[in-house]
Amino acid sequence: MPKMLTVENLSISFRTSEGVITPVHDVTFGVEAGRTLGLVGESGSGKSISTKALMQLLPGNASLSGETRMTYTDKAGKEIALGRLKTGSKELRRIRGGEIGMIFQEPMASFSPVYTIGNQMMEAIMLHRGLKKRAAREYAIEMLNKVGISNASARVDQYPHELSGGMRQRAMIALTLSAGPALLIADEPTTALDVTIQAQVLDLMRDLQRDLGMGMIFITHDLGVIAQIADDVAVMYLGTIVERGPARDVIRNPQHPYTQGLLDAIPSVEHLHDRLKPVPGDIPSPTARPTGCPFHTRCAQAIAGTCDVTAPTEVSTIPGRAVRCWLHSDKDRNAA
Amino acid sequence: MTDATHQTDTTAEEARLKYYSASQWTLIWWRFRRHRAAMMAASVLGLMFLAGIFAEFVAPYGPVTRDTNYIEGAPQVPRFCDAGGCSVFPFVNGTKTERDPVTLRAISVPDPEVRHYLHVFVKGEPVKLLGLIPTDRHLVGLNPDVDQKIHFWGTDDLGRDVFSRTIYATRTSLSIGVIGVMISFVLALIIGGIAGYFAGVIDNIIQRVTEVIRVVPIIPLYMGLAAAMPKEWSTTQVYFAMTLILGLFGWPTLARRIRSQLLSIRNEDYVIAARLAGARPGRIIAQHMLPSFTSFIIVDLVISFPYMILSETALSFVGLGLRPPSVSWGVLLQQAQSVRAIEQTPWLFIPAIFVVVAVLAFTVIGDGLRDAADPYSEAH
Amino acid sequence: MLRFTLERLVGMVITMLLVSVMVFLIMELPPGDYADRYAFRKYSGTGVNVTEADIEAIRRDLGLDKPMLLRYFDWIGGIVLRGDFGQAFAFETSVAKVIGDKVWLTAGILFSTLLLTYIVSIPIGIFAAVRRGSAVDYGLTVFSYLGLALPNFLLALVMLYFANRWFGADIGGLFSDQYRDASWSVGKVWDLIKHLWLPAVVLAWSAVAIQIQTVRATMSDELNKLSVTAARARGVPELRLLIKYPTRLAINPVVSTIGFDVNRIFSELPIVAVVLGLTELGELLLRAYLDLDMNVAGAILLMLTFTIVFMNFVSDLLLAWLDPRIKLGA
Amino acid sequence: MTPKHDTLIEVKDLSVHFPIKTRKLFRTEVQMLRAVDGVSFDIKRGETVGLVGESGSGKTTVGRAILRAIDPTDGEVIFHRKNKADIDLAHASETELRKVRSKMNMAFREGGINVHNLAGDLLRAFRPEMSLVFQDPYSSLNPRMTVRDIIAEPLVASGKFKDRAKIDARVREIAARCKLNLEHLRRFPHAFSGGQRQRICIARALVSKPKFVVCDESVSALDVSIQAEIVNLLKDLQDEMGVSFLFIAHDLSVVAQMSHRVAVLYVGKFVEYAPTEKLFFAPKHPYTHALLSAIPTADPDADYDPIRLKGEIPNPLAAPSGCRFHTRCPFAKDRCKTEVPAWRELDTDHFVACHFAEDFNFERHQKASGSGPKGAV
Repeated sequence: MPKMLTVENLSISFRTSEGVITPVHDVTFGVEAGRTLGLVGESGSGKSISTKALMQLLPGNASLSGETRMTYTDKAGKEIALGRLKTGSKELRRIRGGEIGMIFQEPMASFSPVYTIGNQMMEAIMLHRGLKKRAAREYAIEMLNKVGISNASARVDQYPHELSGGMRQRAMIALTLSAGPALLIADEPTTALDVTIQAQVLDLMRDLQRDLGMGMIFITHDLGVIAQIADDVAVMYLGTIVERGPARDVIRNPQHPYTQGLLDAIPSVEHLHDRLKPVPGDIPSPTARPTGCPFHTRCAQAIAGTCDVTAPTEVSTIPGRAVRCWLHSDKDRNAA
Repeated sequence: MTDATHQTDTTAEEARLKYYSASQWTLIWWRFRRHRAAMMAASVLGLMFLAGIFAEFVAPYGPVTRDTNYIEGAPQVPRFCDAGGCSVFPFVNGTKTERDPVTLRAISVPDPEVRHYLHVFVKGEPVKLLGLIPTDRHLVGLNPDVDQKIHFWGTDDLGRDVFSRTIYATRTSLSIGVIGVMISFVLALIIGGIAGYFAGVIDNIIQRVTEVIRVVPIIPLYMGLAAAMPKEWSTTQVYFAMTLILGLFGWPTLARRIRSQLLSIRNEDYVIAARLAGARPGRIIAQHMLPSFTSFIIVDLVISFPYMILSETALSFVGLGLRPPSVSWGVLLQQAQSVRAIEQTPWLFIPAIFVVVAVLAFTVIGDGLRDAADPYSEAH
Repeated sequence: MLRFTLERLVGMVITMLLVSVMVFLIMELPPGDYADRYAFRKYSGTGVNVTEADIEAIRRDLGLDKPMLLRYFDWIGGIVLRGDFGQAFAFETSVAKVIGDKVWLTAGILFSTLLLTYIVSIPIGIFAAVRRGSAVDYGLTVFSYLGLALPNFLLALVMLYFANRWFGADIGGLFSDQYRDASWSVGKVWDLIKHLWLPAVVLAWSAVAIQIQTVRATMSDELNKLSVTAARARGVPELRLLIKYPTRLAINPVVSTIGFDVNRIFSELPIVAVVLGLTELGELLLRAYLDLDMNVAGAILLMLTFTIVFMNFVSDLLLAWLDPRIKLGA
Repeated sequence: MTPKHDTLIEVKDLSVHFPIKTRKLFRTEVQMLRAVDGVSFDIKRGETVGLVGESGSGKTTVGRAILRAIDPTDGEVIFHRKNKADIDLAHASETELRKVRSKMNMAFREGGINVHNLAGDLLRAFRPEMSLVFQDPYSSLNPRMTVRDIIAEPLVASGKFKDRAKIDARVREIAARCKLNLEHLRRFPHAFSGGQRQRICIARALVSKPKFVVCDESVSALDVSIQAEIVNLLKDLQDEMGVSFLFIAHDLSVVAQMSHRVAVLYVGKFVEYAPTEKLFFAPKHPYTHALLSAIPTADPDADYDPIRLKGEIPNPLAAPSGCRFHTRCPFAKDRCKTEVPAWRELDTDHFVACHFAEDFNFERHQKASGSGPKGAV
């Protein structure tokens, strides 16, 4: 499968009053057309920031490192260097929404409260599909129908606060997809929803992705959701991808101690009465990023003198998989 | 990791430990300290208050002492050099009276022949420091043997020293601000506290009343009350009446803030936790609610000062506030109401600089405090 | 919307009622009563010896011997039913005559000030928020401080001084000499407009300073909202995005404080009027206070306050129209 | 599995209604929001009862009503005291509670832990016996107090401990159990991360050796790796101190780990209440079944085939007639629309509110327990 998006060596720094912090560190991943990449990590792991960088949505005090390469192949097959697009350029506006769509965690907050759902949808449709007002409205209603919103022709004139949480997220999906993106970035789209509603929305997203043949980046902290929706997975810890590969393989056979720990810590309804196995220690604050491997402060298998000194590089032990851990790269360690 | 970072490790660790066990006020102070403009404003204001408190000592002359030899005289700037050479100590030239060749009015002109050196802690008019301690020493002045007075900022049409008058006015204006703010604070605390604590019907009624007072334009309201002061009242009575007027109607904004703070803090998780821990209402208020909002209330108090000061100045300026012979910034500025005054005796505007600087200082400090008042806003 | 409007309307009437009570109390505040002052004013210096009985007669004539509550109802009844504000003793005529067309002049000053305030402060506040932390933003902050700190009467004096230097002496007041006592004509209106800018600038000064900061603060908040990021992620062009999403919400606090702005303007009016020699209600109010002509003062205070209450009502309606969430939450 | 306990708390027909005022022109219309509508269950000594439900189901309200942080509209909350008259917390007046209080003080002084009884009401006397662990460890700690003072608050506030040394000893003891050291006690909350803060909250909740603690979504805001640690800590503390928990969460898998019995709440009413294993592996209510099927498991080979429920959770202000679940239930019949299903004991300890509970067989396969690490699937 051709990669529609490749991100290489992405590092993001923020200038703050307490100095420069680097919440994303040398991140590399790719998305294949028609497949879903799950980006999983706990709060503060930098998963959300990484995807915002793709569309130049970071605040003004953020900067990308010089080695960062982000290449996107658009619907026409043209390769575009995402980091190089000029702010305010037509090309960037076409990419935003028209090529890459984004859904956020809070469906209420991602709508403007003072315009109707229809108004905001029609804006996107007119921008990206070049339709006139009347046609755009028809299309908006069609999209609302498609995401399972009943009585769409009435809903289109409602304000976001008049819909329930689940409906709002459906409407957000309809809004994002109505611009016709080839790649969808979904940033914790189901976290704020109840389980039964989450099931509906996951269902919907999986179906739409398959029907439209979109590529998708699905950000979540829930490995359960990843297992159900992602084809590939990248596990992030403190701004670094520690392990990536096909979702099934990574979950079945995790190689990085953090991935193992994360999987072990998940409570399960299938196994009662087992004692849970937490990952020891606390997540370090982003301002006090540990030296060497970021996980060494909590890793039971950390090698003193190595893991706490030098950061491991990414190695591929099994074809199609990559892991960033000294336990899997003896040669490198000796060389270092 | 570089060597430099290794070296700073221990100090960074110490700093972190210090930060961990820093209380609210320490954190606020640390953050306020970083606000350079506010720190500067605080020192300026500190000086003003000191000058006001020790007005008798700082001012070379009394507020109504006249210098008939120097009427509407220009400011005398102490200098180190004149035609006759330079000196280590500052001095002013003497003055002599001449006739204006055009208008034939008697005017004072500098006499470069005479030098009067400045002295500190000079003997002068006997005064009572803080109204209690009798002394005849003043901060600066000319040798009492010299038959001339020094007027740093000139004199007015009666020959009264503008510098001295401004210092005394500073005391009056700032004290009206302080007392006015205190009165409205106490009222606001009681009224806002009742509204926020009892909520419901009482709250509704109080809200209505507050609303009514808030819609009346404040200066015309003050004017109405000030106009009602009997003409025969003494300056002291007028002074207290003024503070009372400013205080009695200054509370609505503060009361609203206190009420909304109370209402929002009342529903904070940690206050519910205290209630569930079995704390009595008194303890909840004293231990949990008050410490959480005192810093915000202090900010509100600081930023309500300028309104008091400006109101007093405005009222006195149009003749409805303090009346001569009292001196306040507004009273002093009454003499500078016309374009003519700006052209002929611009130094009469010096009190205006005090008004502007004081209001500016309070506002800047208020801003600095506001930024510092919630040291936990960045925490998560 | 109708329900909302009616509700606010009822609220407005109640507030006005309470305000009128308060104004009446202020009118009653000065020592002695109207009869005393009337007699003193009318006969002082005339050599006529006024006795207690004379004053008592005046008191009866004017109905001042009635209890306070009744007098309040007489007063407010006269205003509401007949537009009669009572007698202005200082001028030997009715209050309505004294006030006359000053109401319209005041309205002119008020609206030109409001217009100026919003035209200046909204765009600048938005600009400052977008360019947060820039030199321009910093400069505006300093300006805002000055706006708060420089009392309007001082500003008026300074402006008057410079205006005198640059435009000649004919700048204070509301009319040039040739129109002052002329009847209304196109020329007179134009003359008025030429004179209005100075008081408008002086009165708008502090309101602009405050509103810039308000707009800047809310705009900064709005710019960080997820809905703006989401719209940006949909490829909405930046300028359009700015106007459609954050700005629409950032002007809400401005709209909601229209009443306060009017309040501030009326508060400053009497003092600015003294300096600039404006002949409108503020100046009349001050003169009435100094003369203790409480009927005139009360009438003006009532008018000013009612205007503020009414503007609050207007701002409520505007806000409800701007923000669809408000109607539901009412 | 559930050991023989005697009952600590009995909740009978508990209802909490909130008046929702909508202002109409010239009048105020009051609608009753039936947040909790006739809920009955009991909690035994040393037992954890899990309470699950989606947003708007009223689970937080149940917890707070038992603690009398909210006053119940109707029903009884009985705190069983060994050897003493039971107290109905839902109805106890201030004076009644005060009467018991003096006796309680004595009992407390004599043996402390052995005072079985009493519970959360506004009355301070009962506070030490019950407590609450909040969801958000940031907002539930007063940022202006040191950790020592925060943990000591229940002891100090109740007025039973006057001796600072004794308070300190007790605070240190519970802090140590919650893995906080002496240095931590001197700090202010801003020095701590989410997981550490939650340990402080737990220490505060347990410092007075309560018999009953409500954990209201106490681990929901935490990251998975930290969440497991807190769950383990709570279990250990239960074993050591014999405290009973009401564990409220929307995450069923955490509830499954924590609880001996689990109750499922839907729009203010219980639909099912059963021992954990029965509830998770042989649920009898279609809603429970749907909820369970909707949990995505971290097993890529498990068939994830959630029951597709129609529509959205109803607004409690306009709760459906009859069985409240009928609008979304795949098995709903006409009877469900009109007739409120009875709350009945289908099987020992297995309660359900469904007309057709007997007809359903939702059995799920339970994976072998205790054998091998379950994480390495």
